[in-house]
Amino acid sequence: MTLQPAILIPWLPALSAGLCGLCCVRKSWRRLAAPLTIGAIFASFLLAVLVSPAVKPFDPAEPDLAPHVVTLFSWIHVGDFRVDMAYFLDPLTLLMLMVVCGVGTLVAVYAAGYMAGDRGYARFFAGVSLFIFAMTTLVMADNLVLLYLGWEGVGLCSYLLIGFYYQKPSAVAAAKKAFIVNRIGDLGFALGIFLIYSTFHTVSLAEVLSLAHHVEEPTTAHLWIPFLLMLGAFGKSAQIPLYVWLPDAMEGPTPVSALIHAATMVTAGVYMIARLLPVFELSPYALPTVAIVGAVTALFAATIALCQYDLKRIYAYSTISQLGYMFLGVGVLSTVGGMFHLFTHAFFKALLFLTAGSVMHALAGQLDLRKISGLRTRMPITCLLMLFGCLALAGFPFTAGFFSKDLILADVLVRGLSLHQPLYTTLAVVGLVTAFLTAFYTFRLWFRVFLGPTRYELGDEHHAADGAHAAGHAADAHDIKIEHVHDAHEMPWLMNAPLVVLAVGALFAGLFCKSWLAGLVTQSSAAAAAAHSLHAHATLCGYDPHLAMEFISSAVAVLGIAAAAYFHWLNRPAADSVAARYRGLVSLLNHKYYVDEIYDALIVRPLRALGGLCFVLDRLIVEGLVALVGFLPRLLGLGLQPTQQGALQGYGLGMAAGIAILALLIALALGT
Amino acid sequence: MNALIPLMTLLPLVMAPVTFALLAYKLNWHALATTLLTLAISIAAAFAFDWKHADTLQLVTVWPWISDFGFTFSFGVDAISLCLVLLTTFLMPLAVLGSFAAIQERRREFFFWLLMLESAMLGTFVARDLIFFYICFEFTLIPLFFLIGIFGSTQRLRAARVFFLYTFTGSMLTLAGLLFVAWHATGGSGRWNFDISYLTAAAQQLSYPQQMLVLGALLAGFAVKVPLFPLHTWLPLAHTEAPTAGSVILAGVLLKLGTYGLLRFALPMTPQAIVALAPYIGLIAVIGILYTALICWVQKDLKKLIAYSSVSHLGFCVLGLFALGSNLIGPTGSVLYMINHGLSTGALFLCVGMIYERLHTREMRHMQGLAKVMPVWSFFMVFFCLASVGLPGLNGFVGEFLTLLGAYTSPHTLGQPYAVAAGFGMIFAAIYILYMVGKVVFGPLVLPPADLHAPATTPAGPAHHAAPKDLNFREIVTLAPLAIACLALGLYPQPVIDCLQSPLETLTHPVTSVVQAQMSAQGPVTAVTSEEKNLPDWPSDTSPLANPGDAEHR
Amino acid sequence: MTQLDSYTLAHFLLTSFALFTLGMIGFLIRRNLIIMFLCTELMFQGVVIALVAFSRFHHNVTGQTFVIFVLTVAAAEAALALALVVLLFRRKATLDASAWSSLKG
Amino acid sequence: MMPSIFDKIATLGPEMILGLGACLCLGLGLAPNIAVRRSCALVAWLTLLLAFFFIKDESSVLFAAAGMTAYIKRAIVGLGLLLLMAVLTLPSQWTGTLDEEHLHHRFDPALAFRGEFFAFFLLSLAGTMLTAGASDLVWLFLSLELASLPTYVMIAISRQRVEAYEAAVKYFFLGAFAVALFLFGFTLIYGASGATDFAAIRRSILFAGQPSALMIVGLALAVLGISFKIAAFPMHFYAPDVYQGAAAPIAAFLAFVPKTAGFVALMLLLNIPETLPPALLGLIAVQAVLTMTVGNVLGLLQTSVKRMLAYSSIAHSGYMLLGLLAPPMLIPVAGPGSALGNGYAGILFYLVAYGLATVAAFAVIALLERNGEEADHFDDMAGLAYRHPVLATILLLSVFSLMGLPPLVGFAGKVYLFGSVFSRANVYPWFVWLVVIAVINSAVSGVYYLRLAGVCFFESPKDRLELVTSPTRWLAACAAAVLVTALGIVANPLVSASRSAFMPPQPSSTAAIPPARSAAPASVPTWPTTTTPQSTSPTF
Repeated sequence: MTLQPAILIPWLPALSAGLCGLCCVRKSWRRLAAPLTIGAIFASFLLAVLVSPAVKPFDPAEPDLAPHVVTLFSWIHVGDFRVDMAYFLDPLTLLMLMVVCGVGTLVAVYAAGYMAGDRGYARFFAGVSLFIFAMTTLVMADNLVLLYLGWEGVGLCSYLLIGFYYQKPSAVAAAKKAFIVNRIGDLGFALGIFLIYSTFHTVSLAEVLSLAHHVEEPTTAHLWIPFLLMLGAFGKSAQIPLYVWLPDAMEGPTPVSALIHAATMVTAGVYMIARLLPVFELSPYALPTVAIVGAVTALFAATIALCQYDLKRIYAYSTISQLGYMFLGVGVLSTVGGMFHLFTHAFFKALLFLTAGSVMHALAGQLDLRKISGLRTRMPITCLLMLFGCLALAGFPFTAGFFSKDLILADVLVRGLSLHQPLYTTLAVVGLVTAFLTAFYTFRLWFRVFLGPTRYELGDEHHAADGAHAAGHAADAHDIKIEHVHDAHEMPWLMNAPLVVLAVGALFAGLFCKSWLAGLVTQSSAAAAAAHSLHAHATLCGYDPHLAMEFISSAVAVLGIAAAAYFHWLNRPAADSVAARYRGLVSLLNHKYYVDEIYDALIVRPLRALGGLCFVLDRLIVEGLVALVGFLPRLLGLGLQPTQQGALQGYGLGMAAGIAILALLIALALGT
Repeated sequence: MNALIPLMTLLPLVMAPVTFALLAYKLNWHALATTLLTLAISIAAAFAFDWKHADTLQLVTVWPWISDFGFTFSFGVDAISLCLVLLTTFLMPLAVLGSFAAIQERRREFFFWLLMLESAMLGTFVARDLIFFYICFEFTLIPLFFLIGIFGSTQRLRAARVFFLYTFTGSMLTLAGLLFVAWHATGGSGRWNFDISYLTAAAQQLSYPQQMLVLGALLAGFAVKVPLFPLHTWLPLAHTEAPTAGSVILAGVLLKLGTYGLLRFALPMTPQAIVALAPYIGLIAVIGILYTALICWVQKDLKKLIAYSSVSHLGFCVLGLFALGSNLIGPTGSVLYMINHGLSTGALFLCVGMIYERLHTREMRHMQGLAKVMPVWSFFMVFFCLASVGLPGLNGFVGEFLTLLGAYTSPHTLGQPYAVAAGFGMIFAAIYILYMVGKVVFGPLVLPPADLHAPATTPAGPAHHAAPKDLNFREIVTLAPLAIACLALGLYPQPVIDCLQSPLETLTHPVTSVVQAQMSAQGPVTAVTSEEKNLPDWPSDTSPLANPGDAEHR
Repeated sequence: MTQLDSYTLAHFLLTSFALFTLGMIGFLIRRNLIIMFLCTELMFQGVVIALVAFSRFHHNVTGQTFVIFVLTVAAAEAALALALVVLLFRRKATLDASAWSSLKG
Repeated sequence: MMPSIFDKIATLGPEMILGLGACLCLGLGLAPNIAVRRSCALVAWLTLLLAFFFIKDESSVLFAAAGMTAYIKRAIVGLGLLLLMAVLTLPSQWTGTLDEEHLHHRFDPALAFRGEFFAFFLLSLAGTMLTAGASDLVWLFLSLELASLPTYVMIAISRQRVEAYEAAVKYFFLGAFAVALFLFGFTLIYGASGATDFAAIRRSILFAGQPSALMIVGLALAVLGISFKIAAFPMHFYAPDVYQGAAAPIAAFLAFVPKTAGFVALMLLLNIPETLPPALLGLIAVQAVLTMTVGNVLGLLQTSVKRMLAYSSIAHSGYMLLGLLAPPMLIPVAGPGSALGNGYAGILFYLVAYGLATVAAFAVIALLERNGEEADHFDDMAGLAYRHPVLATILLLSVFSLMGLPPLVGFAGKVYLFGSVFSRANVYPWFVWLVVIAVINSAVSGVYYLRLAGVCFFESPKDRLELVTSPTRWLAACAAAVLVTALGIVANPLVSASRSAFMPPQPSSTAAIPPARSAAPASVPTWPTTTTPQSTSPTF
């Protein structure tokens, strides 16, 4: 079984994107878009499964390209800068393909129901298929430039889909913000590629990995490469410096948030670091930095999530926090932990987002936590599904989230103990604190929404499904038949079916997929040999660290859930009183540490002022200078004009003076 | 077979008075037919061209002109000029098609000058005689002077005059420079020969100070045309005043005359001076990129925004041109950039022109959220904006990436700081383009007041402009080929890149040999040269951090 | 005869140069049109003396023939000058040169 | 054997015919009958035409630069015809049927009734032709006088207005001053060499080795005096007022005929010494630069079109002065692309190119009138393209040619001059900077020429602007514009004509300017005979 069919994986969604684009033209064709996209993504999923046996393990030590690369055509060949449209398949790629296409299909099915009745229906599915094309290209790219194409391609799709409700200025601003922040990260990534090319003279992934693997003495150039690539990864995966765009990305439709801003796109950064691990090992400081940034981001985002009231914002910050965990995992060379958490996170975070979408759908766009309570009676299935998701996210024992988060924390602890570096132990502690906070805010949300007295206010969207009308209120004819539902109701089975699948994944993926996934990761370029050797002789006060960590993290999770239960279910007034006492802290957290405002003040406004200054400068100084040069002859003319006053004698005098000057010149010339 | 090139060049010139003499009706169809015929001939020439050895001069025809002076009308193309010729003949029909509705009165003059302009531009790219090149280079001034002057909007007089004088002054200095080179090539024999290849060979004997002088003269003329940083103020003026077709051609092709001139004359004739001045010109280009990108962000007028953006893009083009020494990535990226910028910015001007036809204003504050009423136009607008911002997969990316990579990997003339600074230009480009798209295409629907000059504060609020109709078939036919070209060049630019390699090799050979000589003179520091492909051969003595002498931080 | 020899060429040149400069200065200073014309005639006479001196010095006749032509041309100019002056006087009853300075700039 | 005077007289065919024509016009002018008086114009035109057929390529034994003489005569007659047509207004005055009153209030040489105007016109042309044939100082002096005296009168009787008289008086007095100056120069030359014949003077210089101080001062004064004719730097003050005062066709006449006479005289004078002494070279270079700059810089400020064209004529004299710095090569180089070394030929070419453009421009001005008076102000020209597109196009072509825009003859002229100056750059490296200054000057000139074109084409027409009904002026303007474009594109005939002016005439004879002169001046490094470009370039 050869790798050839793998070529179709990205191009099928691309084809469907084109067809969906055509569907936009006719109203009658609109309904075709959903099946087209779902079919295409599922076909890619099947192709990935079909091709999986042919995928061989890849070891950067000896780069035999043959079994891995499938080339379409040569894209850019200039001198020895060779870039061609080729795909590189190894177990890691396979894993990512599974995640992307799998979750993609489920979300697309959900979206078919969720987006029904929306004017931009076909446009939405065109965007989703284009996204899958870009994501699969990114994952399967054979060289860094093609990776960059996928990288910016997903950035574009997130721009288009966040700005899907283009009537809402907030959505347009959020989309613009997302694209620009991503672009800043992409610049770092591009510069990383340049540096790689200028040092290794190649951009092909396999060659770069093998060359990086064989480097004994890294020079300063080598030291810079990981830091530049890191900038790109943090931009795309919304880590500390460049995370501001993800919370605003919630302006897009919920399936978009679920697919792109939870499961697939944001994990691109983690995939990139895992893929280029040998390059990151070039510099001794790179991976620790990644770990630190990951841990700090996790804690930081978790604290903010505590005091948010918007459902989707909470999950957005929780995604940033979980991504922090993944970076922490990859940072301590436990790529297995990182990828495993990525895998499980895709399931339960998508589940959570989609259930939140169902709530929003049911309550006509209502997302404010304080206005919703006790929906278990109205929406029992969604309540149950969200419970499974929350359990997994909180890391309740034996759920998927538990296994993956625990594996990361254990690896961090092991590394800390075995290398006797306090850094890693502190990171482990930070991880545990964040785990507690995660459990707390997850169940804060669940208890608030589903338990307690059943009272809720409907959102302002008359038309439950489509946010488009919220702002516009344009009086365009209701071309699509919508039954006006005035009360919370359960979602149709079309939307709940994928949720059930996700729930199963969220609960049982941890148990069954761990060994399969570990096998995939270790056989790929992300295999970190060093991690295993450490495992042997580290002990946490006598016990095996992994076992110990399992107990600790499950205890932390249960404790978090209990605290949330006490404050947000049993004794809500107590929560309000605590919030009242620490009003300062709560408002700080609610306003996201005013980071957006700081960025705006420090970067955006000065730049715009600089722009204004340049424009004024341009009109005054630059034009002025050139006009001045243009004025010089006129100035000389004005100086000479008195010689032409019209008097006959004046002219005679002028002539005599002229002759005198020239005569003097001749005398001088004759003299020399 | 090689009568194709002169036929192509002179066809518009001959047809211009014919269209002028024709009656007013069906005038635009005649103009369209002429431009399409020229396109057909140029494609025929492309087929006749032997792409394998693309650097050799092909399809050469020499017509005697003033034999006593040694002036000849000698036509000839190599791969670079043929690509630019194809760009010109490709854009012209679209420009004519784009101005069917825009130009109502004095149409005969409009198409007369437009065809003259096309002939002048084609002449510049195919000229193999120095004075014939200069004549066509200057002759492009007159048509545009009238196009802007007659068909412009409010400030057209000043725009036309500023446009003409900036370029005229610069090109007069270039004339002095070119004559000096021609005289030096006579070597005192008193017999002048203006053939470009002969002069390029003879120019190798120029001494260093002479080369600086000649380069100064050439730069004076071409820097104004390219609009390098300080001399760019004429471009926004000319663009806002020029009619749509004028803007498309001005941005699409005329700006490329400057960079083509630099590539054809400055690089081969004055290598030492180029290597000496490259860092400074690179600096000016980078300043130009960042400075104008910031200005774009605060623009109120749509066309002025795109005009400033093309100044910023041309900054990349020049940066690539001067990324010489170690490999051909920079120059290839630069030539590709010329073609891509021509397509994407030309299309943007067509889109803006279509909006101007409907809403009769270019003020961005008057229009918002047009996607609701004009979805097809919005698709094309967003598509071309993304192409011009350099989104991978579309044509802008290939040029931009190669230019930056070229600048990065040629430490001798430019170097990493240039590439990093220019990289920020990429971010600013995204900022101002998305600011404009977010303002004009997306957001709630706002239309300009019906009568722009009426006081906006009438009691019932300004009566809004009727909702503009979406693109009709003609307009879609104008934009579609450009979109397809952008996508094709983005996904599969390889054939263009292949054919550019050898002519660029010959053109940049003098400079690379100068750089090699200087590098070997500077001692055995291992430069990042393209030939040497061995594995990392870093001096393995010093520790990783304290490695002062490594190549890339020089 | 010898009388003449004691005066060297320089003397004659000096007088002619003196006449010439006098004429020039007169032309520049005097306001009256006729006087200005006479000053130009004076300059011509300066030239004539120089010519004759050189002719004598070079022992050939060309200088003197040149003088004849110069005199005829001077006469022609005189005719023309006076015709112009009459024309101007009839238009503006003044001979002052500064009256005629409306064209300027 | 020494050429007898009769051979020389035999070659003066065209001049004699013009003289006769002048006398005929004078005679006819006195006739009582109006029709007869007005037929002088026709007579003058026919005489010019007739003179054209009497021009023969004389051998250089009789004239200093034989080739040049024939070229100049043809140029003078050709442009003379154009100028004459530009001067005339109404067809009727050919046939003399028009009534009296209509003529009265508008310029019309026919008003002079008595035909003096045409007589002076022909005499001035004859004078210029004689200058071209001069081989002797006296002859040169007389022909210069013959060329300029009639012009004083023509200006005075050209218009019924005060400005014309003022222009005439200024022109006359400053002219007289200049004549005295160059006469003094001639005297010193005669004094230094003892002869007035060019060949004899050259022999005396050769005999003395290098030109004596007196000779240099003499030449310098002569150059300064003659530069009045071409309105060069120290002597340019009169030009703006005279061109503005005189009627447009007469201004065109002034811009071409005396300028040709001046440059021919300068070429003959500066050709006397073997090579230009450094002092004179410096003088001419400085004079050229100053003339160009003054002309262009003051031209920027003008609001009157004629005044602006006057300053442009000063500027173009500046460019032409550069040609004087590159006398024809000692061993004339034949073959393609070899014309660019000969400055003098450049001047001859540029004279015709400039003449045509100026005649076209002034003819257009002459055709426009605002309530009875010549439309001279820039605002009068506003919107010309809307009302009289043909006139506007002619003005545009002449302005673009004066500016030096490629497809027109002005560009070839400028390239010819700059190329010639460059060809001497290996002897005097600083010539390169001269060309740079000249190029910047022509860029500055672009500003005011463009202002005129811009006003005509883009501004909306202001108050009434009538058209003078004069088909002959239309004809002159159109012919000049067509020639400007045609010669621009097909420049070969004019270039080869101007070059052959300095080629040794086929029948080799001991000419006044012996073709094979002594070896190249010592300071010039001997040219390598091979044409391969080795590096003989001097280092700066």
